[in-house]
Amino acid sequence: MSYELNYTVGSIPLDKLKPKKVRKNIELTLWERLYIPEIARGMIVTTRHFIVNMVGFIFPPEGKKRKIFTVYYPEEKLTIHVAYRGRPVLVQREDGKEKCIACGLCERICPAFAISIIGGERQRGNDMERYPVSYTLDMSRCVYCGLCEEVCPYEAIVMSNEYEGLAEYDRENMIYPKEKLLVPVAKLQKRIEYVRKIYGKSNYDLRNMI
Amino acid sequence: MFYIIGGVAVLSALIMVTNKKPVSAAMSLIVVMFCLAGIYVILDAHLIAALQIIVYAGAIMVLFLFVIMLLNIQEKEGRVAKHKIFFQFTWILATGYVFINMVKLIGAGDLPARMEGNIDGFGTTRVVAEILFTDFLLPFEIASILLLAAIVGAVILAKAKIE
Amino acid sequence: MFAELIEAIAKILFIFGVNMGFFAPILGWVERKQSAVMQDRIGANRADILGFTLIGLLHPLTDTIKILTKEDFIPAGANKLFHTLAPFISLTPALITFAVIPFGGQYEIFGHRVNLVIADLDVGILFIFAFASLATYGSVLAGWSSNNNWSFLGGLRAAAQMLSYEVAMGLSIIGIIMVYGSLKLTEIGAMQVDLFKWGIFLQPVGFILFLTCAIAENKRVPFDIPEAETEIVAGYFTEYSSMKFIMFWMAEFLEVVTISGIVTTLFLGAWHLPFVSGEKLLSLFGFAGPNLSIVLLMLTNIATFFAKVIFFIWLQMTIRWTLPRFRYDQIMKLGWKIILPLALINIFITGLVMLLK
Amino acid sequence: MVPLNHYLILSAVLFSIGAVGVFTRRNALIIYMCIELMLNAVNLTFIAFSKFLNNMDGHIFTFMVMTVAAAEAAVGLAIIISMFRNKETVNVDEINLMKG
Repeated sequence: MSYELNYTVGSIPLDKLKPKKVRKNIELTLWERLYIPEIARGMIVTTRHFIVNMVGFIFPPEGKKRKIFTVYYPEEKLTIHVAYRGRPVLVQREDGKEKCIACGLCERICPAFAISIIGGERQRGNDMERYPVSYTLDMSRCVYCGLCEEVCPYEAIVMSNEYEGLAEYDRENMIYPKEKLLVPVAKLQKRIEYVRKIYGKSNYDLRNMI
Repeated sequence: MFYIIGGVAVLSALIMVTNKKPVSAAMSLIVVMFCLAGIYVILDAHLIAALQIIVYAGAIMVLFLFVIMLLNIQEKEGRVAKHKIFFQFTWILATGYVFINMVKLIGAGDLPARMEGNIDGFGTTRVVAEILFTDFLLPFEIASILLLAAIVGAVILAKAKIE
Repeated sequence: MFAELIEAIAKILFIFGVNMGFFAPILGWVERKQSAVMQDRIGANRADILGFTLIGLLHPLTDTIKILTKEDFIPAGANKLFHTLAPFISLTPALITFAVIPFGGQYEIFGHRVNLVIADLDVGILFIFAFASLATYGSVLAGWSSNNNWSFLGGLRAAAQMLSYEVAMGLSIIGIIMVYGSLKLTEIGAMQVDLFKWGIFLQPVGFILFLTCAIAENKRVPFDIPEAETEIVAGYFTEYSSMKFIMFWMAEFLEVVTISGIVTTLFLGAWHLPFVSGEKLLSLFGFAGPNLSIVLLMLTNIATFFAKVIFFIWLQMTIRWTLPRFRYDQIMKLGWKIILPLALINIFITGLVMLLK
Repeated sequence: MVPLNHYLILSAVLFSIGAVGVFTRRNALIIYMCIELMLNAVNLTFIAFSKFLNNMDGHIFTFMVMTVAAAEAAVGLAIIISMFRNKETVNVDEINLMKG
């Protein structure tokens, strides 16, 4: 199963986009080499923005929002795209247990050595299953690369869209135990689907086959 | 006022001569230049005082500092050879002798008493310029040629690459 | 004698208060806010007292408190004396140069003659150049004494750049001196009564050259290679913190004000309003009696002067936020190969025109 | 009012200090600085005489001396730079060859 991303630039899809002509080895015309007129032109542009925004500050136009890109962060928040790699979290099954089987792949791949797992076994129905007795993620080391998510065969660890409250004054608080990492699967459904698409994981999700 | 400035000038000059670090020496020389500019102001030579700061403190000494920093001279002056110490001592004695004679001359010579009254606008730009561009026009032009020669010489000297 | 003393103290206090109390803190705010407005942003507006943010005007205050309570740090291996001295050397010229810039004409108030300049020197412009050249030492020494490679590079660049542009700046101003025939800034200001006697109309080339050189002397963008933060951290003041850092910062902003003052005095008609002469204003203020009308005229002139200064500050800020930084070789090329010959040609043509007149 | 001889003595002191520096120091840069100091001392004499004789010629001489000093500094520093390039030192004792 392949997945096609439909990128767009503005409203034009990528394949319809014509390459813009780039001037390489620029030879300036005499007018441009005088430099002063070009400086004046640049300053006219900035001054125009200045004046337009200045008027906008003093008499804010009604209805139409000003052309200002600043987001007042704590009050306003940007909608996070599903591709955003926030805090890595463990997926919690519907029955409240973790999906992780403590295979240790994420521990192995982690470039920052942030993950450490102690595995164990427990009863599930009639079968035994592996589970992490402890799963600690050192958030002071995590580099948000997303390799753990990519390597995980069971979709047990995914990158959430949380990006707040990760800074601490104490390093001890930044070591996250399993309980702190677990997030119900319902909340992560979008990301899991996205991960399936980009890594083609749906092919070998053993849990779904069984 | 004169004595304060003069004292500071002499002190800084001594620091300059005795200091090991070139940068400190340059900075004390700048202080000397400043003091001299102050003395020029006392002597009503405002234009020369301004030029003193612009040319000496502003241009020449910055050039010195630039060169000191560019070459980054960290090495300390090594010990002087024995025979050279003797030479140096002789030189200091000779200079002292000359200095004593100068002071004697200054004390003995009948120096002109201070002239009464000043010429109109003594030391102002206008008066200096009038004399410079009438009586001293030829030296002025020669000085400009000298400067040109110095520019060319400096460029050629500094541009020469090691073979 | 007593009246003169009071006058002198009042003038010094006025200039000092305007510079240190108004311009130095407010320019930090202006720079942040103006750049924000120019770039479709909002800019600093979070510092508040009881919920009043005053469009970010409290930020200079909070910045000052924050910087002053920081540790004053002298790096290991630094030359302590020069490291401490350098910010003072930087700040002093910026403060002193304003002494010779007239911010108003001469007035007879209550039988007392008021000359609105702190020191009416015969060598006014040369005085400015003398102290502008001293500002070089501040940055060079700061760079050298910090015992840091970035600082050192910044100091070297500052020395080379400021030395080069001093020459060009001196030559670019000669034209205007020739036209007005005086070095005295009060005389030059008094001569620009008529709009068409303003320096900018008599010496347009000199104006552009001088403004360029002055900005280069001040080491601001596009000539900020001594402190290019993308290349050498912060250049010559990398190793500075606390009070000393704020002194470099203040020196830069005060120099912006000083440059605006000089340009206003030399090229933009000093304290004169265009089209409205002093006599006309005086007759306009006639209702207030002979003495008060002169006071009103004086205040108008001071306001005019500072309005022009503020315009030039705005212009310099606009330049600073519009242009990208020059490369080192480009700066040297511009200084020696373009501005210097242009200034010489300007002098030559000025002399020719004056001779033929 | 300060009499003329005090100016002259100050000038003599500075000149002597400069001379001692030229003779004893071996860093070429400092020797140049000492020469500048001597020139300055002479300038002071010129200006002092100019003031006391009420004659502006001293100013002109000072002007010329400054020109010469500037020229000398430019050429001298260029020489020092090329010297340093070739011999890696600015110690005048170690530069004892007329060529190279």
